[in-house]
Amino acid sequence: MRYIPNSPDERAEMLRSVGLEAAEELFSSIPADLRLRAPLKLPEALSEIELLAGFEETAARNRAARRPSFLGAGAYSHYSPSIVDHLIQRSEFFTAYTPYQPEISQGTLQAIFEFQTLVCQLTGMDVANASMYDGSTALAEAVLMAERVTRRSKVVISNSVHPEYLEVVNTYVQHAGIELVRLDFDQATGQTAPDSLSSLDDKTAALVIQSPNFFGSIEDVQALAERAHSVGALLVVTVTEAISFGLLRAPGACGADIVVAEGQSFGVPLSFGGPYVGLFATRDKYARQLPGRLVGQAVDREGRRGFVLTLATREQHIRREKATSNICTNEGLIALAATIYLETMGPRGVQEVAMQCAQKAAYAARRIASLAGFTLAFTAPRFNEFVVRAPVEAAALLARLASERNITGGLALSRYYSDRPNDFLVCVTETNSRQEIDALVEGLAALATSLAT
Amino acid sequence: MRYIPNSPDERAEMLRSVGLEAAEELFSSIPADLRLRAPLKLPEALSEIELLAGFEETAARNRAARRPSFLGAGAYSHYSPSIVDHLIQRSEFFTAYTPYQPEISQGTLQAIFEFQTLVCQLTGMDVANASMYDGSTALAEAVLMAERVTRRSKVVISNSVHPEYLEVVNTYVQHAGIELVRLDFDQATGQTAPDSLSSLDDKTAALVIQSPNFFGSIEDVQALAERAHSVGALLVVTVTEAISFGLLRAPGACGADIVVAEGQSFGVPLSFGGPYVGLFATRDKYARQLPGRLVGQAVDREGRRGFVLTLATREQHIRREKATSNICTNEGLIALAATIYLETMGPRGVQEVAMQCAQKAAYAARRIASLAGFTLAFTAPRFNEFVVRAPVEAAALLARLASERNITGGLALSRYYSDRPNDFLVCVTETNSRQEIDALVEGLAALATSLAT
Amino acid sequence: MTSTNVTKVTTHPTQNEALIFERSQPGRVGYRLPALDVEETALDELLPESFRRDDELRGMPEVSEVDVVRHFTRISTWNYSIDLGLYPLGSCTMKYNSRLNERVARIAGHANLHPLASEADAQGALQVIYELQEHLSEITGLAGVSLQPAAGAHGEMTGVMLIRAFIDARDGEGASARRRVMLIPDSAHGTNPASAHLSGFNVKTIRSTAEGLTDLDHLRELCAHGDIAGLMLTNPNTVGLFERNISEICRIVHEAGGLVYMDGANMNALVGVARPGDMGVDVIHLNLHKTFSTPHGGGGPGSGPCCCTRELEPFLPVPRIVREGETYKLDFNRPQSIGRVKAFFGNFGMMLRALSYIQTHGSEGLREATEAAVLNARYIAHGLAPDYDQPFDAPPMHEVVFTDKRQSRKGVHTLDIAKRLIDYGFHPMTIYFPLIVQGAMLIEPTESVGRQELDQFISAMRSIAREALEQPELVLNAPHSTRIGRLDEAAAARKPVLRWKPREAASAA
Amino acid sequence: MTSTNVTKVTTHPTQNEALIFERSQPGRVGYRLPALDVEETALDELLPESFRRDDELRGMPEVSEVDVVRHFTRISTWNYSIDLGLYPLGSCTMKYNSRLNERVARIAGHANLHPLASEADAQGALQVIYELQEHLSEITGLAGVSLQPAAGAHGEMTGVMLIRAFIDARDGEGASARRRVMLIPDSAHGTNPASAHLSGFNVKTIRSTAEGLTDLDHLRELCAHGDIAGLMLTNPNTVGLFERNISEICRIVHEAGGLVYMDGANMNALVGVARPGDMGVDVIHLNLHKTFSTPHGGGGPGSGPCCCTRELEPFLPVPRIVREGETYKLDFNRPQSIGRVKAFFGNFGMMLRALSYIQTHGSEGLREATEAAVLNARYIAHGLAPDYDQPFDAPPMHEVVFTDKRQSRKGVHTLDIAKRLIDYGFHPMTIYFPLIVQGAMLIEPTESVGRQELDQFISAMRSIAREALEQPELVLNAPHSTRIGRLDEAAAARKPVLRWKPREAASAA
Ligand SMILES: Cc1ncc(COP(=O)(O)O)c(C=O)c1O
Ligand SMILES: Cc1ncc(COP(=O)(O)O)c(C=O)c1O
Repeated sequence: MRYIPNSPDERAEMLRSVGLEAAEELFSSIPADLRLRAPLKLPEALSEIELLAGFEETAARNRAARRPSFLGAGAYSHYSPSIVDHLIQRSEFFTAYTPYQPEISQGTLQAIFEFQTLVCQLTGMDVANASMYDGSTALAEAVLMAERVTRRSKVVISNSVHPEYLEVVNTYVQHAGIELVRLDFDQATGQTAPDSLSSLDDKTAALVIQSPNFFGSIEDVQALAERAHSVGALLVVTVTEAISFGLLRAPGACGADIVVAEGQSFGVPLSFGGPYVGLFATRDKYARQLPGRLVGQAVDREGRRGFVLTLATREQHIRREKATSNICTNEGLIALAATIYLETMGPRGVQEVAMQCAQKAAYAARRIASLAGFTLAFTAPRFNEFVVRAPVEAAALLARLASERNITGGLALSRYYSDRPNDFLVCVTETNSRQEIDALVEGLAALATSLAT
Repeated sequence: MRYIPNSPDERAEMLRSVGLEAAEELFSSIPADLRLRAPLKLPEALSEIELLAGFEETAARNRAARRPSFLGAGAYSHYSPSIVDHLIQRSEFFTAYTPYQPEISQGTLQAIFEFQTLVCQLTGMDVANASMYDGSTALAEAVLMAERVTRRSKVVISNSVHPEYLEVVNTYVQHAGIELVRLDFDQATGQTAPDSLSSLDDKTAALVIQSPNFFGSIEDVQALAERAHSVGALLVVTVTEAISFGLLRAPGACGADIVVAEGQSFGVPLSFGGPYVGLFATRDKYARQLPGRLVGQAVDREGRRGFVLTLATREQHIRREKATSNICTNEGLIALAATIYLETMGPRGVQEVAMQCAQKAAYAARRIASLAGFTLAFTAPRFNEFVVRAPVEAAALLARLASERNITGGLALSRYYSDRPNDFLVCVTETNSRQEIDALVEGLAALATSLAT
Repeated sequence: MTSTNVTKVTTHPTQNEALIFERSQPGRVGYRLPALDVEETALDELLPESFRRDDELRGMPEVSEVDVVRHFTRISTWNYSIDLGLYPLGSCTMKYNSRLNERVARIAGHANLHPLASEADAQGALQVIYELQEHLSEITGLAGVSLQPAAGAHGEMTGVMLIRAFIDARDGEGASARRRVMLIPDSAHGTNPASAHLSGFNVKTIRSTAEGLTDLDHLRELCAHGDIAGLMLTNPNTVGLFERNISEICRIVHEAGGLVYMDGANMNALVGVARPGDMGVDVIHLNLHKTFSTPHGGGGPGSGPCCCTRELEPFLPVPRIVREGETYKLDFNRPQSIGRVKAFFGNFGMMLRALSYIQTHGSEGLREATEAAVLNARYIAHGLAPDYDQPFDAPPMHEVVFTDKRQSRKGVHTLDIAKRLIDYGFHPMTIYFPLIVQGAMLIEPTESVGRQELDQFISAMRSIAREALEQPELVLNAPHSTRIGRLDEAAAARKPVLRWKPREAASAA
Repeated sequence: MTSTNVTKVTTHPTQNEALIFERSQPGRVGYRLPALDVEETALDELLPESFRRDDELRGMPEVSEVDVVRHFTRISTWNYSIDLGLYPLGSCTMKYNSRLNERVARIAGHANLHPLASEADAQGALQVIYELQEHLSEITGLAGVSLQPAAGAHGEMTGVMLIRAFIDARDGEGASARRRVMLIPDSAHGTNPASAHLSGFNVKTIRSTAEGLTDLDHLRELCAHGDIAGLMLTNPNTVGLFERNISEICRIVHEAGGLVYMDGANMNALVGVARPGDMGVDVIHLNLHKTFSTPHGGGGPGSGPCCCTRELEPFLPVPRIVREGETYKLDFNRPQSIGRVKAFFGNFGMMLRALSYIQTHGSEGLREATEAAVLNARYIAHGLAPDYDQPFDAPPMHEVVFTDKRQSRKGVHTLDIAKRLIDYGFHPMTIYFPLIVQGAMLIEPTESVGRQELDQFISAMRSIAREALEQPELVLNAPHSTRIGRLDEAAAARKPVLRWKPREAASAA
């Protein structure tokens, strides 16, 4: 086996040197009846040539990967500068582990410290951690943290949050003695319905919203923050399209107390849903309630600056069941990719990408809305996603668009909302050329009529 | 411009600090009338997105790159383990230059020392240099070296050497006062014709052959060496398919005095003909006549082993017009790739690849020879290439094979030999699956008949 | 000499690369985008001003592409990594991360696939997930597999929730409310109790015996109260020993109405040799980033598949990836499921790598790797025995633990030995874990290291043992060969500085 | 401390990685191939024994994939590289090698294309070559371009052969036999005379003036004999000065019946600012691996395009890549061509990168890069003036040369300064070239470095100047911060060891 340095002969000699004859004896502490008698029923070893051919073959059957696409809804296709993937492939980064030994892990530690700083700058918060698994688990941890901070057990969450995020929050809190109250969204604007906020009360730990929300509508974060604070609850804001930080007012500047986000937009490949990276930021005063790892600045005896893992007493390996979270391995390498992306793009690049997304989305929305029978489902301001109401069933329309026009036109909301058969969510980014948008518009027009008749 | 660190403002400040106002003044030593008045007529700068789309588009029009192929003739498609390309992309290797400063270039120097050793082991010679541009220029330099070593000016070269190599040798020697005498090859065996050797005499500096030769026929190197030595001439052997070293007797073991080879077979991409790497090896006694760079072992004051560029007095930067060659930059990174390939494959791997090439070629030759109207043009033992004589015009046959069966069936010899309209050269390597070979055979049979009728 | 060192350390660019924010220069750019190709919408029409950002992301670094490349290339050289040599972090299985796997994960058809693509358009990816599920099921001997969890701890949470859901379904919410105790050995990894807590269990600790194994009597005693939901056991356990009474343990817990969770972090000792499912284990998590070689990436991403018995399968997270004839489907219709633990399908990129690892080894290769891993650990145990005390005198599996008992008499502790090891060119072992061993040094070489290097490691450790006796100062002040020395972690935690701030701001704060 | 250093240096695996041959262990494997899928032919039938190898490649290393990865990762850390910082090798233009270019060169449709594919099947590659030819023609102001030469020296040989062929055609072989003198300045790079010699010319050396420019009087004198074939001039020349009399120089040579060859190694000072073609130059070579950023790769591969006037075009190597309407063709029908200088079409992989570089910069960006490169050199010249002597007091273009005059009074020479610079974290400049400057230090920063780093470099050089006065020993024994110290090159050349040999063999030898 080419990944195992020692040859069979070397291993035989080593066995002898530790006083054994056969490899089987290495496992003598395992009761004989528990040891496998037959080899595992797995395929034979493959050469690189055969293996790559196999994965190329499966890849070829992922047809969506080769099409112009307007899918968003929590995973976004943005351009990633070539240096990002090249630099994360430096084996000093990708074959290292959690920086437990700071003297020989300063590369990773300094990069995480830069990551934490960038997350603070983007979200407008004071402190951020070294990453969570993804946006959805980050949101669930935010809910748990709100409960720890406020010692209140009711959490009010908007139905305009990504449905899969809602499911994950449900799973996480089901045994934590937290009562989840769902808020309706306004059918006209697509924003969290102001009147539904009446369910906020002095037992409420947090109001949880997403902005831009799942329907692409931007919430009035400032107003919602005031409502939450008025009852002593925290405002938790989640963001799935992190590029929006380049254009939208930072949640921190709107009064958010905890901000979580999916960082995939920062140069991370779609990769069928993962690995992505969860961003988690809050106010200084809550720093010691943060889940996950934190890197802090330190000095050595000669006063040289370095970085270390810090505030570890929050964590499971010390606090065990009383830890702020069970998370251990996080998304280090993806956080590094996001860091390299953000530093390469810089403030101007992030703003320009955000602006192009918004501009192209506005163009697409305008053109689609002008089609006979098509309307935009919601009126609130949007960033780069919006819901289209088609004159026909959306799922069928999109299927035809894919097969006949080779365009993935968006996400049929029926996947999550049985009561919205004709609605679909369209996402436009800087990677969608005008030709692609025009082809989408044209395809929708043509196929809608053919489907209607 | 994102590759230029200093911002326009920084550059303006720097200009002032050196006492200038405008960038234009940097060029005041260039007479005004020689300075461009208008900008260069070149396209505007492209973003990565646009640029990659453009190169993907040109790549798509290289149809041959996506087809099963039986092209060889000096460039071979062999499998390269994934670690080869990953390791040469370590920027410590690919963004360094010639190791002029040994203290901070030991990585490159040690790798070259290993490369020189491997070349000696493969060729069976005593000493090898740090690389030449490619096989063809290495051969030309070998001819010039033979003249230096023997102080004789006539060089006898076989017509079974790769035609493009012959052309390059011609170009190199045309002003060196060397008389090139061409040897015929035997029409039956495809080997250098024994009787033609009569042109060897005591004015002959070298007999130059290729084995396996251009037609895939293996030369009787031992016999040719004896003939050459019998008149005091050197035997220069060139090899275009370096994988053959894994199966064929080493030229060194057959009496060769200079061995040159194209190293592309060692894990280097086809890349439309370059960059490749020339291997150059000879006997100890001729070491000081070698062209190009040499790395040697050395020690520092504490007796620690290190490596340095050595015997530099042969080279142009010291000897100027009396140098053994004008070469300066060679093919360092490609030599590194070949080194990594050879060390990964090891003696067993190189032998197994060679054996698979020979076996698959034998299978293909046998099957094609069995087709009605098809014969093998030559009878000599072969490695992985052979000439097929078709019942119809080869160029037309191969064109149809490509368009109708999507197979590149080989090289029509008419490209180089107008008198061989029906012959084509077929090459088979470990990357050609049995299905591909069978498809080739089947395609030849079918199309030949359809072309004949 | 000193002056050299001084110049070296104080101005050497590679050794002193600053934070990118300190490198930033107004006006530098590192990117270029294509020009906007649609009619522009007026800004206010696009978005009301009150919704727009007005700080222009001030503070974010302005640098060129070259600055970024040099920045990360330089700081990367301050890291130790598997590719540089032995990285014997116990419990972390720092094995070779193959380049082939990286290449596989970057094949465009997989890397560019959107998670919400229709089933029909994502058959290749679904097949990859399905095949990996099947392979892991065969390897663990457990029928149900979910690849949704993003890391080991996430897999633990998922697995423990399965137990909870199963018991609630079996006993009925009310009745099962009495079963809220999760038994966890004192040697367990911190994530175990933390995960149990997340799932609403009360943790009770089981003692280990002097042999380093689970104390059966204590287990029986704890199981007597009828409130046992289950047991979380690591096997081989965290001191590198196989729980040879595992069958008995499972029997006891099962008879007490509980289920057995096995932490599979140490599966590198068992793959191809023994299967948790055959031992009576009900549920387990694997760490693809350990046993199955997906890169640790400086702390993730990971992947922590959860494997369980057929009885527990109905409770696994949705969606399940299933096969119907030749097509692969997402099955959302699992009424008893604990629900989603993550958006989408888990860390697919890691699944590609793990499947590639399994295909590269094949059945035989996997067992060969296990044998080589255990043999390497045994070889180290044997080599260090003369100089270091082993808390338990049983032959270790894939990792071996030592204590600093002998060295600490001279005032040299585990931390010092670890730091000194750095000067010898090795990454230290895991230290002070498990907690039940005084000054624990947990050493896991994995199969990815050859004998020469094992011998170098052994002689380094032995020479440190000598130094501890003859020149303890040398060890106490180690490392001596790194850019920076030991950092004052206490001070760092007392007044945490967790982000860079512009000078003014910083001083203001 | 010492003992630390000792342990560090004597056993640290990364610092002491042996030759792969010394790591080899019988039976280790690093590869796997698919099983042979055709009927086997008996060995003797396949090949007579006398033709077969019988040594089984003994001596080649047997190692695992992991061994190879660690081997090259470790030794790579012993290199300095552009990505680590300023690499101011004069005349080598060590600029940033973009990752985008590397990506472009690896696009499958280009990387997997066989050079003998039919024209119809290789249109994309032929277009790439054609477009690059067109761009280089615009940049140099010369009509004919061949991308066949593999490096600068190869381009020189090609260019000089063009001159030879042109003269032979113009004057007739016999007559032109008198024209065999190639004039080359004493400051020229060694490849110039070597290339001229290869083409059968006799080299005569032209003096440089005290100003560092070509001596016009000497040129006129040498041109008086009627035997001049041409002049090979580097411009800006190798001391970094623009030959401001270039027009006059060309006139003189032309009137004497010769042609002017310009060595384009220093084009990074001219791109977008001035064009050799406009100066009267007849032929030039470019170094794509310098001016156009293709990686130096530890010493190649390079690419040395040859550009010439319309008069010389018929003599360029075959095949030419030409365009006919929308299709690209190989033109072999050039009866006057000097012939091929290389198999196939040159280093295509480098052409892809160079084209990518040009497209990324665009017309404006190319000029911007030239300005930045010249400005950086000027900035260094200015910063070092107080401490180092400049042989010529003219403002430099893209590179600047200093002498060690002042320092050598204290016995500190250029070599020592260069070695000491290593301790400060920089790669040394080019030293002892050009030969006409005593203890030359030729510094070329390129555009790829920012001001902070230039300032660091300047202060490093200035502090070395101080050290040379105050503690010369420190400089004379430098470097102090590297794995190994200065190596005994004289001894290495006296008894050269050019390859590894197995111990027996070695001692036997
Ligand atoms: C024994 C054990 N269990 C669980 C874990 C947690 O795994 P992860 O870090 O992937 O969450 C680890 C890894 O640190 C471990 O060593
Ligand atoms: C002035 C000059 N001319 C010619 C050359 C030769 O170029 P190459 O090394 O690409 O053959 C060089 C490069 O070293 C050079 O500096």
